[in-house]
Amino acid sequence: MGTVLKRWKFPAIMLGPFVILIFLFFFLPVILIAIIAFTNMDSAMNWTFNGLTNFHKLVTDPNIVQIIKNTVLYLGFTLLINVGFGLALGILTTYFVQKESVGLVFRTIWMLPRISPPVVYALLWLWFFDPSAYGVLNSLRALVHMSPVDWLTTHPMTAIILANGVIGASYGMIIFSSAIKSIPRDLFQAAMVDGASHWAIIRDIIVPAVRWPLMFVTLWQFLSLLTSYEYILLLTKGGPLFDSEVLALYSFHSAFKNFEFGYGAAVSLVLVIVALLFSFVMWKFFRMEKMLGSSKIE
Amino acid sequence: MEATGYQKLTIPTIHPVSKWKKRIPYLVAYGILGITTLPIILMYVWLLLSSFSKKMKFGFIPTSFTLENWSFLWSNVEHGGSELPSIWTATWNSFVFAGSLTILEVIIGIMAGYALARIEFTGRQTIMKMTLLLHAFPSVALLIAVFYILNFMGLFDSIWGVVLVKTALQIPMTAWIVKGFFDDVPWDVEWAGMIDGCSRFQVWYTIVIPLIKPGIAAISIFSFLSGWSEFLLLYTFTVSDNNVTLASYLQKLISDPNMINYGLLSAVSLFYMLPVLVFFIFTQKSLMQVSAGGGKRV
Amino acid sequence: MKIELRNLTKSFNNKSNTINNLNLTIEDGEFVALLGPSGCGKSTTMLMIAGIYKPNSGEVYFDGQIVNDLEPKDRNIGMVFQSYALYPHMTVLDNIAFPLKQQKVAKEERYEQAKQTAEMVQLGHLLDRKPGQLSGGQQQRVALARAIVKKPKVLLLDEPLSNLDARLKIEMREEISRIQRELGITTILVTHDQEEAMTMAHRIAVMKEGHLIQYSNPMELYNKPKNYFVAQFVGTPPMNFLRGTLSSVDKKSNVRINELIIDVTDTLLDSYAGEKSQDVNVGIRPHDLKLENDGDICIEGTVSLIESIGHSQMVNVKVGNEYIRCFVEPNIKLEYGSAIMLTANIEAIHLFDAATGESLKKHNVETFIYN
Amino acid sequence: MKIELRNLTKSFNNKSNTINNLNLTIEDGEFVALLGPSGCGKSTTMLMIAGIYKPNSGEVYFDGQIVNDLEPKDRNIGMVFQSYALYPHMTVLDNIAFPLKQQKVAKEERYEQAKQTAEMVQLGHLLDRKPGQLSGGQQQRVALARAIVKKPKVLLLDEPLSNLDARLKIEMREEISRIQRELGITTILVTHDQEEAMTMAHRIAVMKEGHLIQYSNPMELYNKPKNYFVAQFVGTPPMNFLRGTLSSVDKKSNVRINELIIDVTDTLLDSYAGEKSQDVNVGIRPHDLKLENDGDICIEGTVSLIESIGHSQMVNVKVGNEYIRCFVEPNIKLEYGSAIMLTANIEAIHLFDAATGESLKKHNVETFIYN
Amino acid sequence: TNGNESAASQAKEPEVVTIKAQTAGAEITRVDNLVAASEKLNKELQDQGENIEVKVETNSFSGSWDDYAKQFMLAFQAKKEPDIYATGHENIGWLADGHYILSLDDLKKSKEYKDVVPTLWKAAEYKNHIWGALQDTEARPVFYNKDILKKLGWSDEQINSLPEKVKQGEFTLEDMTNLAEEAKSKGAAQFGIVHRPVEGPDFQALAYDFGGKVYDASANKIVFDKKAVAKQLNYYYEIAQEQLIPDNLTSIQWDNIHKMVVNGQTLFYYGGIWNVFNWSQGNFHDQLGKVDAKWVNEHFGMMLIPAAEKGGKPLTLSHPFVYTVSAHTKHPDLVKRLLELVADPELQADHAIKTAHLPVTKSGEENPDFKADITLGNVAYMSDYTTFLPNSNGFPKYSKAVFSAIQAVELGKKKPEEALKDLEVQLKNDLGDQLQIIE
Ligand SMILES: Nc1ncnc2c1ncn2[C@@H]1O[C@H](COP(=O)(O)OP(=O)(O)OP(=O)(O)O)[C@@H](O)[C@H]1O
Ligand SMILES: Nc1ncnc2c1ncn2[C@@H]1O[C@H](COP(=O)(O)OP(=O)(O)OP(=O)(O)O)[C@@H](O)[C@H]1O
Ligand SMILES: [Mg+2]
Ligand SMILES: [Mg+2]
Repeated sequence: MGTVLKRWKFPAIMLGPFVILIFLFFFLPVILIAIIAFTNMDSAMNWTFNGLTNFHKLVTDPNIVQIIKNTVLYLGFTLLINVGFGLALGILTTYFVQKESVGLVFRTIWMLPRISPPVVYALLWLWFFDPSAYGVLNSLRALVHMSPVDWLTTHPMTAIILANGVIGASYGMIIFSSAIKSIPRDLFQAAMVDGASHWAIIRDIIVPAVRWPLMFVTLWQFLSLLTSYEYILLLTKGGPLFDSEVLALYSFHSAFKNFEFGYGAAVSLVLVIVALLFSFVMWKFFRMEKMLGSSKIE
Repeated sequence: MEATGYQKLTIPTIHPVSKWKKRIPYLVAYGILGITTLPIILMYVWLLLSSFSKKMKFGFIPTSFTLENWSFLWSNVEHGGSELPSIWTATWNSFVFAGSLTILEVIIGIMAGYALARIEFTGRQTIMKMTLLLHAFPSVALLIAVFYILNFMGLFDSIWGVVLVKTALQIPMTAWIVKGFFDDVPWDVEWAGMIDGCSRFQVWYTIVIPLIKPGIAAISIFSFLSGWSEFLLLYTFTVSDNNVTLASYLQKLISDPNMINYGLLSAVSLFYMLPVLVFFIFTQKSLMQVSAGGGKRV
Repeated sequence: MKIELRNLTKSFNNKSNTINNLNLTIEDGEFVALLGPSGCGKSTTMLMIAGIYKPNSGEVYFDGQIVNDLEPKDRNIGMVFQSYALYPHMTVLDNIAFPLKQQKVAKEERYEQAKQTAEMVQLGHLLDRKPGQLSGGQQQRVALARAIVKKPKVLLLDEPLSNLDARLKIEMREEISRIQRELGITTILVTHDQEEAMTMAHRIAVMKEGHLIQYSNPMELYNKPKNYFVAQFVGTPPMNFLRGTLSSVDKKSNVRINELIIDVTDTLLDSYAGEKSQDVNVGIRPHDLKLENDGDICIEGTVSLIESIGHSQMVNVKVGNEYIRCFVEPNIKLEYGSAIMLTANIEAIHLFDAATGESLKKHNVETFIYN
Repeated sequence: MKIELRNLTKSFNNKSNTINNLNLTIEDGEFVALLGPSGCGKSTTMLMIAGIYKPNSGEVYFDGQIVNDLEPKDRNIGMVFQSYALYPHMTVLDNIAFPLKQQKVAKEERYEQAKQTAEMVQLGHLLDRKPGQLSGGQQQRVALARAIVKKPKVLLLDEPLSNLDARLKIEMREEISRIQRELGITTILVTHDQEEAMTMAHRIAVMKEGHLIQYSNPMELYNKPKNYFVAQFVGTPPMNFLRGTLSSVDKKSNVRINELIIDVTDTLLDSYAGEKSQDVNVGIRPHDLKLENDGDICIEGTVSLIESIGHSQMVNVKVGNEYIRCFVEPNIKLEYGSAIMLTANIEAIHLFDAATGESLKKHNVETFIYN
Repeated sequence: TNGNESAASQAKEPEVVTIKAQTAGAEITRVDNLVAASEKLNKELQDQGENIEVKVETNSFSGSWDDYAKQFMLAFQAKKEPDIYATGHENIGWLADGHYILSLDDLKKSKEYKDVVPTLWKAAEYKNHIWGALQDTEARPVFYNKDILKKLGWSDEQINSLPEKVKQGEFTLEDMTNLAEEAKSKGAAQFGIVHRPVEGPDFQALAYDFGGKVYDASANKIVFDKKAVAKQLNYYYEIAQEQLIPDNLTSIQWDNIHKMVVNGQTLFYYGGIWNVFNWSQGNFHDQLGKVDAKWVNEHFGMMLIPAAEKGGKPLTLSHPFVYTVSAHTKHPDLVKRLLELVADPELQADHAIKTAHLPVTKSGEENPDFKADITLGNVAYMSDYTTFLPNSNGFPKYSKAVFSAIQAVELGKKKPEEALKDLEVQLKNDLGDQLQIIE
């Protein structure tokens, strides 16, 4: 008994607050949502169970195909920018830019989008894509005598992916650059002596050393993107029509525009199932359990 | 020379390299950074200019300088027919919220991250998987459910309730990131600490934590940022009007789409960004100086 | 503090045991050296004594008390890690003062003592540096200072001097010995420098693949190795071996090495009851070989390699198809390929069963009494 | 590859130079050992040759070409870092194969060679481990294997064997020497084991506080130390010193140590033009002292400490108020406090100016020709 | 003696009853008027000898209407909701269905609400009960640009009589379209017509104009009147095809809409009278920046939405604001009295003038200050031509779906027929048995 208590005391203290918080404000709500998905809760906030009606409604929704297509596009490309470019930024600003202060300047600039209030950030992009000849992109076109284009209507997904990508890239950048900073210097030195080119150092020293954050950011950003809609809402509101509506935004629209909490919960539940599948695949793909090494203090 | 097992050497010739050739990778790196960073710089320069000018020619070139948009700093400006609250109250409230969130999140996060990285106990993997999967739930979808929990606990309309909820929503991320950093701390210093008279807990905070400063820099900037810009939760879970934060101040500026004053909005946004910028640079400067190195790692 | 290890077993995976049923007793105030090939489990044993690793089975006793479940911090141990394990974020001074801080020694006093210890390891001028700014040897000395500063009851030194130059090493050795003696600290030293082990330790434990092979005082270890492994492991340069056959004729035993026949009864063997002849390894230490031809045993060979090491020459001599090493005065001129005659005293010969490796030599039953 | 360092200076802060105007030439295929006290700048020098640190001033030449701006990866160097610097996320095999991978050696071939090299350092059975699961000595051997696997033109070894046991160390030494010789690799070795330096290196460079003090072949270094620093630094155990006065009477010079007067003209000094008497340090290596009383010089003293190191006894003798060390056969029984008479050949005596430290002894002008 | 003492202390310090009132947006007179009313109430209470003092705590929510609704839902569950919740009348449906609010049938009979513009009560009625105290209403006129008409050669007289012609049904929707086309083709204006870029009530006005029905109050069902909706879609399709409206109108920012209108780039603008207020607050005019009501009146006229057919009835749509009373309130009687007092004509007029809205009672409209207001005085008559949105909780979904269809036809992504078909599917899906389809 005593030893059991002793063994569990430390992890219990360290994990206690974490587990309690998560249980109360994350785990329980998730259970509640799963229940709500089977009700027709609406603005009156009554829990009336209606079986699978919500799910039936979802599959017969005329726009669902378009929404799913958008979701896949959005996810794939934004994730690519977030992780790929984020890593590139992290490496560029910590490995190539050797002067710490210069690296910091670049990192700071890339942080700007993230620390801007989303409305303002969206505003900046709206200006960038402005349909008039004064928009940044259009004024570039004007230089070569091309007529202005209404980017947000003609290419809503591209705009959304770019805007989200830039924000997401800064997330990756911060985490990766911190991780790269933690690599002992003598490893770089050894690699240089071993004849490693810059590319080889990146591939064989930096990437393996940041593999945990890399994997984490990929997985986390994947899930975040799957469930995020804020910038879409601000840039295109899912429009024109359903041209840039994604599942998460749809869930939001159902729950908080139409006050169909039940239906909204059902949409999220579908999202979660998709997320579950993908995370499972990635968990295996990244061989995550291997990264939970055993303790060397016994 | 031709003896046992060793194949004949190709003798490499050393070319007197110009300094330029060596610098090519760096030049390319700077080039990529510069080109990709330029649009962002432009966007924010525009934001800055528009906060200081009455009007923008072509929406881009400032025509007349004015400080009018910044007058919210020394007086309570009027917007849309009603007086806005003092910016300083809002700043203070935001600061309290973001500060307490950061402290709570960093503390709980590094506790949990350490446990997940370094302590062996059954259920470690399960916890990691669970926290990840919870993230698959769109947090908006959870609002209703979280409301029920908060209401049950009597924490509805309390800023501390929101701090707890926000912490819970973010803590998995923090713990995950931090775990990666703990993984890279050599075991031997931890051993040394224990032998030098520390308990496991003391080792954790006197020795291990200073070694993951870059990781702490990363998570604290993210939690501060998210607290600073938190809007939805505060907006949803508090009703009293005495908790105006910068985010809700900003909301007042944009809530009526008919009455957006873009000059004022730019100025307020810049003001809004400033503290995070300062916090970012401060954490980067103080925490990114890594003290790794020395000794052989185990 | 008296330390006892009883039936200690430790394995890192389920396949094999890194430490295998280890029994070792270290008396209070004793200085013991651990010797053994790389990877034999010396560091692991130390870490178990320190309480970092928990044995899979077996017990560790401190002064007769079982301490398996005692936390490292409560064991009052000082340790130099093979990897130094300095705290990278602390200055040299803070590193050294750290154990005192944990003992809640007042700040001033703590830094005072840390400074003194730093002076002792000749680091007084580097107190403000971080470990990353030190040379290898300087780092190692910080580790040493940190281990001794709190005057622990038990001192575990895992190669504490490996990166120091010869002079400094001798000085540090003397410091360690002095502190150990003055404070009566029970000390365990892992070292690969046999001279270090010999001169510093009261007893030496020789390990191999997680087993304890021999545990005795330095001279006994040197002169009376228990088996072939110890004989070939202890002593630099290592003992020379020649293969031979032991057989008994008319109650008189002899060893035959090529043409050489050495009479061994009485002098070397208690009695040899073997009927059949038996393969043996005959060992002679290089220092026991003289370049004369008037000893008990004469060995003929040809010079195959001469290396000068300052105060003498190390010569490789080909005997039959085997090589043996010996030392020759630096002023004697030898030529490659020339014939050479080496002699040795019969007492200097060691005999080991070629199959089991056990020593066959008669040893007076002496028990080492530590005082 | 011939390596030249010209006027090399390096400092880590603006206060003092870690390396100070260093000039050193290493011929193609030569094996040079760097010797010097802890923190004198050996590792820093190595890292500058490797191209990791850039000198503040001065140049590094490879085969006559200035390479200051050549990237480390283009220098074709193999290096064992004092800290090993193993790649923690790669297995032993991958660590060793890494340099080959950079040379774009095909995968199969690469692993084949890495395995062979691993066998050579006796790690064949640990290929799948990560560095964190190895013992200290095993890690060091991985570092060694990684340095030699690509058969570089230049091999930089920063204490490559410090954590290996005596036997393994000898084996590894032989491997390194063999590869070095076979492939003609220009090699620089930092070691604190003087025997290692003596037996392995063609030339030894002795450094002190970032300066090169003496650079010559091992025997010359041993026998003809240029100054007091080298004399006391080289040789284990270190040379004994007694303080004396050198003076000249009737064109005949002599050294007076306490009551002992040693006649030194002709035999030791070219000529001593000094009018006034001068303080000198008189050095005699412990191995040059014999327990007889028929040598050129007789020194009387009392036994103050006896240490057994197996093949002989190390005895501290008190002479006047100073101590000297000597070796005595193990079978001679000495008693503490008893008087003892030591003798030495006059040739074995070294004389150093007490003020400048410069050697006063006459040295035949011999130039070392490396072959 | 004890009783006396306590009575005495009570006399000194009256019992304070706090009533919380909430509104959203910048028009804080909606709650400030309640404070003013509470002063009157306190006087009345004092006169009646009741030892109660009513204190009104006010709060103005900033954010979207959806969020405003959401907050009330949650606050109500937590019993932290305001006693008086001011909101758009269309919310009455869900508020009543969810038992959030009290029915206020008595109010209709009170003297303060006697002279309410009769049609307006419809807006506060749901399931045969009155659920809200009417607070204000507004007009959503069509603005026309006088300068452009002048360029087309219209005389001042013609220009100023246009609203009257519309009122009489002489100037139809088609005429309006043609006029817009003329202005555009002659280069007098860049665009003919501009409407709001985002979803909103205005679009339903067109359905009503085409004779459509959106809601069946007796069955409490949303009506999908296919014929009318087809016409509605067709209308938007045509004005888009003929390029009378800017390209991608539905993706233009509000401030640009204002700029277009104020700078005279468009002849017609489906707006709201509060826009006059907006234009006085923001720098929309290229040269002048902010423009006041007088300027607006000189350059713009306001008219009803013309009838679809000659002689038909023109209309407008309004969106009355109501005070609703939380079902949890502890002082229903006091709250009701407060709501009666807040209908005071002066308070109404004050609010109307400050925020460019219309009062709900005749006496309010008669208020001299109100009458004197150049903009409001001109449009007060519109209350008689007004229509409302249904009070059903299914309506937001309907509105959103119709807006999407309009967007689709305007962008030319769908023909009106296609859009209609898709709309039907969508509505069936969204509304289920809440929907009633009229072929
Ligand atoms: N990064 C650094 N910053 C400041 N000083 C340094 C740094 N690295 C080394 N030094 C100092 O430079 C001197 C030379 O260091 P170096 O590592 O070359 O010594 P070394 O000869 O290799 O010693 P050792 O035998 O102990 O390894 C030392 O005094 C050391 O403290
Ligand atoms: N964490 C680990 N996981 C698996 N095997 C390990 C681990 N640590 C050590 N070992 C193995 O256990 C054996 C004993 O290691 P230990 O470090 O005790 O050796 P050692 O005697 O100190 O050797 P050295 O003289 O080289 O330092 C080695 O073979 C090593 O490879
Ligand atoms: Mg070890
Ligand atoms: Mg070094």
